[in-house]
Amino acid sequence: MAEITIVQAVNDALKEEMTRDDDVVVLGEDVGVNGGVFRCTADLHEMFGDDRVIDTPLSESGIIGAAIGMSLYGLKAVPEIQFSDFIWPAFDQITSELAKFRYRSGGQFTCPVVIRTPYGGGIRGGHYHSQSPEVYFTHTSGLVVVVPSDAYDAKGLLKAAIRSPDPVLFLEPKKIYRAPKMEVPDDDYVVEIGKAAVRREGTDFTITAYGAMVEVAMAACEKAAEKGWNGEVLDLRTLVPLDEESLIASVTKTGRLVTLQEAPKFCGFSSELSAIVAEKAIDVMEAPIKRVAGFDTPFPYTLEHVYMPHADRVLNAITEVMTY
Amino acid sequence: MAEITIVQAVNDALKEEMTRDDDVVVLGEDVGVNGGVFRCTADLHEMFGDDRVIDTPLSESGIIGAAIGMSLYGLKAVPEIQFSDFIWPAFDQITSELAKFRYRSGGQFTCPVVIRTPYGGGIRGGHYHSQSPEVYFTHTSGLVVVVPSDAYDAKGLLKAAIRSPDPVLFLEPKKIYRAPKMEVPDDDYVVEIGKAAVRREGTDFTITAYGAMVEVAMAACEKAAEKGWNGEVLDLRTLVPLDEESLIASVTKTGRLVTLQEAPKFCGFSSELSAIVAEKAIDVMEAPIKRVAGFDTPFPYTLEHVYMPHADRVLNAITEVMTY
Amino acid sequence: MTATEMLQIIGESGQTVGDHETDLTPDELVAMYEAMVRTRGLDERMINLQRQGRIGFYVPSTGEEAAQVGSGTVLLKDDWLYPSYRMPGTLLMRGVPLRDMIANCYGNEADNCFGRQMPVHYSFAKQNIVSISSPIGTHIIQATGTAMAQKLRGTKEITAAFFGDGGTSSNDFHSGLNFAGVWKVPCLFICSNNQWAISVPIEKQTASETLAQKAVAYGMPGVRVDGNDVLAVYKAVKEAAELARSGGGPSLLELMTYRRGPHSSSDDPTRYRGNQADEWLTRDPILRFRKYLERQDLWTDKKEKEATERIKNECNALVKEIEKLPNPTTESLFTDVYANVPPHLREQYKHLVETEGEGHEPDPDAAFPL
Amino acid sequence: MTATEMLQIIGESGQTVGDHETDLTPDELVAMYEAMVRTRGLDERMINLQRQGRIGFYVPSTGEEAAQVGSGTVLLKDDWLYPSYRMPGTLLMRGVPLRDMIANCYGNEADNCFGRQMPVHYSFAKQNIVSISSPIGTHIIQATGTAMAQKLRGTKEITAAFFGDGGTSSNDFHSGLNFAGVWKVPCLFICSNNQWAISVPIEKQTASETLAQKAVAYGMPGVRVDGNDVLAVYKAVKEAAELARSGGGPSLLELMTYRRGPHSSSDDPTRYRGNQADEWLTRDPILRFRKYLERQDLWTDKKEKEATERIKNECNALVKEIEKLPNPTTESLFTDVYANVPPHLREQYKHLVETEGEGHEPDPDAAFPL
Ligand SMILES: Cc1ncc(C[n+]2csc(CCOP(=O)(O)OP(=O)(O)O)c2C)c(N)n1
Ligand SMILES: Cc1ncc(C[n+]2csc(CCOP(=O)(O)OP(=O)(O)O)c2C)c(N)n1
Ligand SMILES: [Mg+2]
Ligand SMILES: [Mg+2]
Repeated sequence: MAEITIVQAVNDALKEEMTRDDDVVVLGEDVGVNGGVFRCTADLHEMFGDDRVIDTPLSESGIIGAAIGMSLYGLKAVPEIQFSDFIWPAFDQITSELAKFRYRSGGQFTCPVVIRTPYGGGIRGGHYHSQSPEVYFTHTSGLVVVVPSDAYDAKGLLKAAIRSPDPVLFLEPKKIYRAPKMEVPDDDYVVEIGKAAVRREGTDFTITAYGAMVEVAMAACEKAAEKGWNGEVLDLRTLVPLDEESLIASVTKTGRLVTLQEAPKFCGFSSELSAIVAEKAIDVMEAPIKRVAGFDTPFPYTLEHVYMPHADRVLNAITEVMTY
Repeated sequence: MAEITIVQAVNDALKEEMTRDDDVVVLGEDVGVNGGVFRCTADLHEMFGDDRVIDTPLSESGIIGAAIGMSLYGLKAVPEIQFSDFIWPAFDQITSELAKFRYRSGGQFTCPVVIRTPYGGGIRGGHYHSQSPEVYFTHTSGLVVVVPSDAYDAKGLLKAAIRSPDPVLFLEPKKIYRAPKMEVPDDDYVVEIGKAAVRREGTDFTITAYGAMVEVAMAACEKAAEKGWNGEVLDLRTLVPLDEESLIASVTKTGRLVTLQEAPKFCGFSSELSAIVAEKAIDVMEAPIKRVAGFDTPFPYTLEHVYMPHADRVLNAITEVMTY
Repeated sequence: MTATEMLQIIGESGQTVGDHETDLTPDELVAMYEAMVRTRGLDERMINLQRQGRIGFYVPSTGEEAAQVGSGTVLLKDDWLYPSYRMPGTLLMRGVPLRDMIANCYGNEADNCFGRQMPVHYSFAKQNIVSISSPIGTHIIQATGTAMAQKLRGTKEITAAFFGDGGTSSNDFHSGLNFAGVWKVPCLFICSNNQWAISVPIEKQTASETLAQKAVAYGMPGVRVDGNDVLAVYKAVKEAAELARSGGGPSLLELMTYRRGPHSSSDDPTRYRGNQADEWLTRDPILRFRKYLERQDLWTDKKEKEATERIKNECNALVKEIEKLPNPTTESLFTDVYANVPPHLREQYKHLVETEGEGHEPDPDAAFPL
Repeated sequence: MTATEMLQIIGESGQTVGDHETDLTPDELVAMYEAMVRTRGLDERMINLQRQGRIGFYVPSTGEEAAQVGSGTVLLKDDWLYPSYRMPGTLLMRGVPLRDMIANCYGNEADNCFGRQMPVHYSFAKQNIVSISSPIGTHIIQATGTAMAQKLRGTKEITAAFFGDGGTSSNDFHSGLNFAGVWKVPCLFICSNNQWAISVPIEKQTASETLAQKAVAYGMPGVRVDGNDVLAVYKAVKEAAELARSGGGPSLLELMTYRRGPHSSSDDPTRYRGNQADEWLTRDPILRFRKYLERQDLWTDKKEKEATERIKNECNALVKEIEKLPNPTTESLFTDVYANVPPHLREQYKHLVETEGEGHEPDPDAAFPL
């Protein structure tokens, strides 16, 4: 067992999968000699050479398009988008092409590209280095969307993603890239895609979260516990396909739901959770479903700490559903 | 009063606004001499010339980027994206630029571009000429998103959009571009952005819809009436900013909600409606909130009629909420 | 050959221009001609079926047969192709069964893509013909990626991407050629400059004097060819393919031709172009090549008639057979979104079958406008 | 001047190369030099503040002062600029108050953008300096649009877009230059080829021999200039501006320079580049121009010292004043998303104030890595 960060977990997963499978190829801006601006691809260039760790021109559209072409041929391309805020030039490739190849070709052509990209706030990156774009992809049929919240999952889910026959968007919560460290087995392991994890068992209310918001949810539950409210934290881990069963099971037990996300609220991912519960389990609900989310504004720079959801804000929502 | 189609309404709105305001400029693929592949810009080239009705190279990114640059300078650019399925190359310009200029510049720079684009199924266009992309834009703070459902609104809302200080995505339901015709006043009028319309008053259940789905909702209500259920149809018309008040008022009255959209269900626009109701009016609900939507697959060609929501499918959902 | 001059081998009257000698045997020449006739025959039949409302949409390639056949002659079995929607001829030459192409246009049970895409959006994995999509240009960078994979694997294969003049304005023309130049991959970028992108003429598409010279921006050779001259196309593509195959990297080829028909079955070109077409009507690539063959006694009226009848009969027989097949199954709506059908799609399918059986009737009014 | 040769007027030792005579007066020359010194002075102060943790991020432009000042000298008051993030010098020359630039880097109450963007993402409408955004390349096509508007309105104004070598790979470099070529708009596309895009060297960015020759693909002139030679930059930009202003259309200029420092305050270039920087360290554009001026007795050590002190003092005074100002108001989070604050944002603001007052404390660990 080694104590590692999420950055290290991602790096280890890449190293292991590239060693295991010669077809795995990494490409992106600054992923080569530089090892990635967050160091997630450190050492890879030295270990696997120019052919398998490729610095690209500055074009996200090109990165994803080329990755698709490689994967159609049989390679396993794992492109990095430097910040998820810069993924939009590739959105056509992702939405029109990557997500639809298998379907439109009647299963003849598949391109199981794994797009890795850091997302989210908390690093004082302002407008264009802080956004949480998950919902733009979760609405796009054909994509798998994964968001780990700790080093163990980051490694196990990334390895699972690389072995998956489907295209995966792998969102890395950069706020917690380097902290806290976590014990991770030295042996090969994968974490199954499509399964949520109960991070804290509770009976009074449920909080859903993913990525960097999981620790915020945990902290909020600690505070709620002081008031005698025993919360359950559901870390979604995979957004598509969603582990609906675990969601319904948890709210059926608790009867109260607070959803938590960094992304703006309106039409955010959490809205889908509300909709599912309102469609399938409205009867068990003992209070309104409260959403804690980013404001419906662009992401600010100086006032990031006011913008981003934090434990006290979540506690307010918990209080609302508990005292309803 | 003239009897006109939605195509004609759009065309009239453009003619009138271009006549009223010399700064209004139309650009896009085939909008010039050809008058647009759906004829929405017919005659404009003849009336206003090469300078104000501009055929562009085949680049959506270029069309929207150029429109932004024109509008920053003070023109009022009204670009057309030939099919909304082809808007993705411009998604970076729309999401990173158009939506954020006012905010990021502290209000110094504004670019109130109005993007017109046909969307939706029902024309046997398959995969890439049928999609309903509204939710990719409704999650993007800074954009106004409008979807008319008839000729009167198409004209009045487009004129309002062109006069609006905010960037607007104007989604035209191409399934009903040419039918049915509708009487529209000859005088100048606008329809206020941000207000839903009750298309049918009812007391037993509410259906929300927009664009081409409004007539499907109406038809479903007719069928429901035969069973003695009196439905209310709320045509949202503007998705952002949403007329939440009308939504809450309607479900408060009826206690039952069926949402209707063509777009895939998962993380679709209707999920937000469920979430709002679950957050603000869960107590008034007497049944689960049912969503009728496209399946979570790409849009098919041959089986389009199976894919798209139709009145009987909506009636099934109505029956579910009414017999709950 | 250069980016601004135009390679021509056969003149308008079928005479050889300059001192070119072809490396093609008489049999090969005849086979190329027959492929051109087949291409037009298929097109004509499909246009006809579309007019009769028996298929929903079609894209004719009339006048662009030389570009298709000249390119198709060069590419080898293992090479990968990213075609445009306007090149049935090349697909036929690669051994795609005529039946499969017609079936695609019907989009019924016989379609290998389960009627998921519009007509002419073919996918033929067996022939390394990558699924065609509607968005213009996206495949160009994908071709670069595939060529990179071929290079990394150390094969002798090459990849070819085909697109139109309009396609050169797309984002992924830029990324595709730029990446290919840097990576020096075995990829041919073959542009059919038919001078129109729907109603937009080439002068409104780019101020570049030629499309071939855009290659300069990416550090690769650019070649301009008379795209109505099948032997010129053949020669240029062959040389570029040899360069690519031997590690010399990518090339951009501009095949000068003309879109004689409408953009598609939904388009009415009289709205936007006057008589320009007339001058080009006389420039028929098939006629030109026929004159060339006749000068060498390789072709006769009789053969022409036979070849024309043959493709017509083949098409008719296949149409008859395919037309009566049923639609794809409702289940096919939900498969292939992912490798395995995930729970939410299984639920949606189940609900559909339970509540609607095999589903709703088609809307008779639905018709594609473009 | 051509796309493959490189225009140079001042040699490395300050001597005049060739037979060039400048149209600049001695006063103008000195003003240009002072602007270069000011640029470096501001940069040095800001880098320093960033190292001390007093501002969160900075992008140095060390070594690229000639490109900034040479261009800045040409553009007129009414012209529109779409700058990159690496050109404070041009902004200062356009009359942007030093105070406003420093305030932006602090992102507090004094910032005209309410601290909404990271440092160096300036917006100065009064000076027609369009809001800088992080996504690379998006502004290039916007500049084309603005130039089109200028043309349609019949003004004599021009627009200039500035970007780096990496920016030439972006989608909107392609659309921007392509549209500009077709529309023949008065737009200058000025590329600072500093040979690096973070860690990616120019050879991995494009196989094009020069960046200037990419102009060929868009039917516009391309010019390559020694970007460390302020007079060469001035001359090339001036000629291109005159062409544009007189209806001759757009140009692409490649200014050859070098990114001497790190990409940004978050970057460590020792990770990816060896000694290549050393050779370029001797090629300082300020030193070169100073030698030129000294040869003509237009500059002295004393003046140098005064100019350096002056900018230092100005910066220090402003920093002192600005640093103690409070953050922007919480309300500023919600304004300017739309022209008017819509109901849902009003509700979110109200809820925030009611439940959290002025909000939460900042996270002391948050630090920008790039
Ligand atoms: C991204 C995108 N934008 C617009 C369209 C609509 N469209 C279909 S074909 C076409 C013109 C293509 O012209 P060109 O590339 O010259 O090919 P050609 O049809 O002439 O063979 C357009 C604009 C599209 N399919 N994709
Ligand atoms: C679309 C996009 N992708 C990636 C980035 C991250 N990034 C910021 S600057 C930069 C390199 C830019 O290089 P260049 O254009 O040469 O300008 P320079 O920094 O050298 O002045 C990159 C990759 C970005 N800002 N935008
Ligand atoms: Mg064309
Ligand atoms: Mg650079």
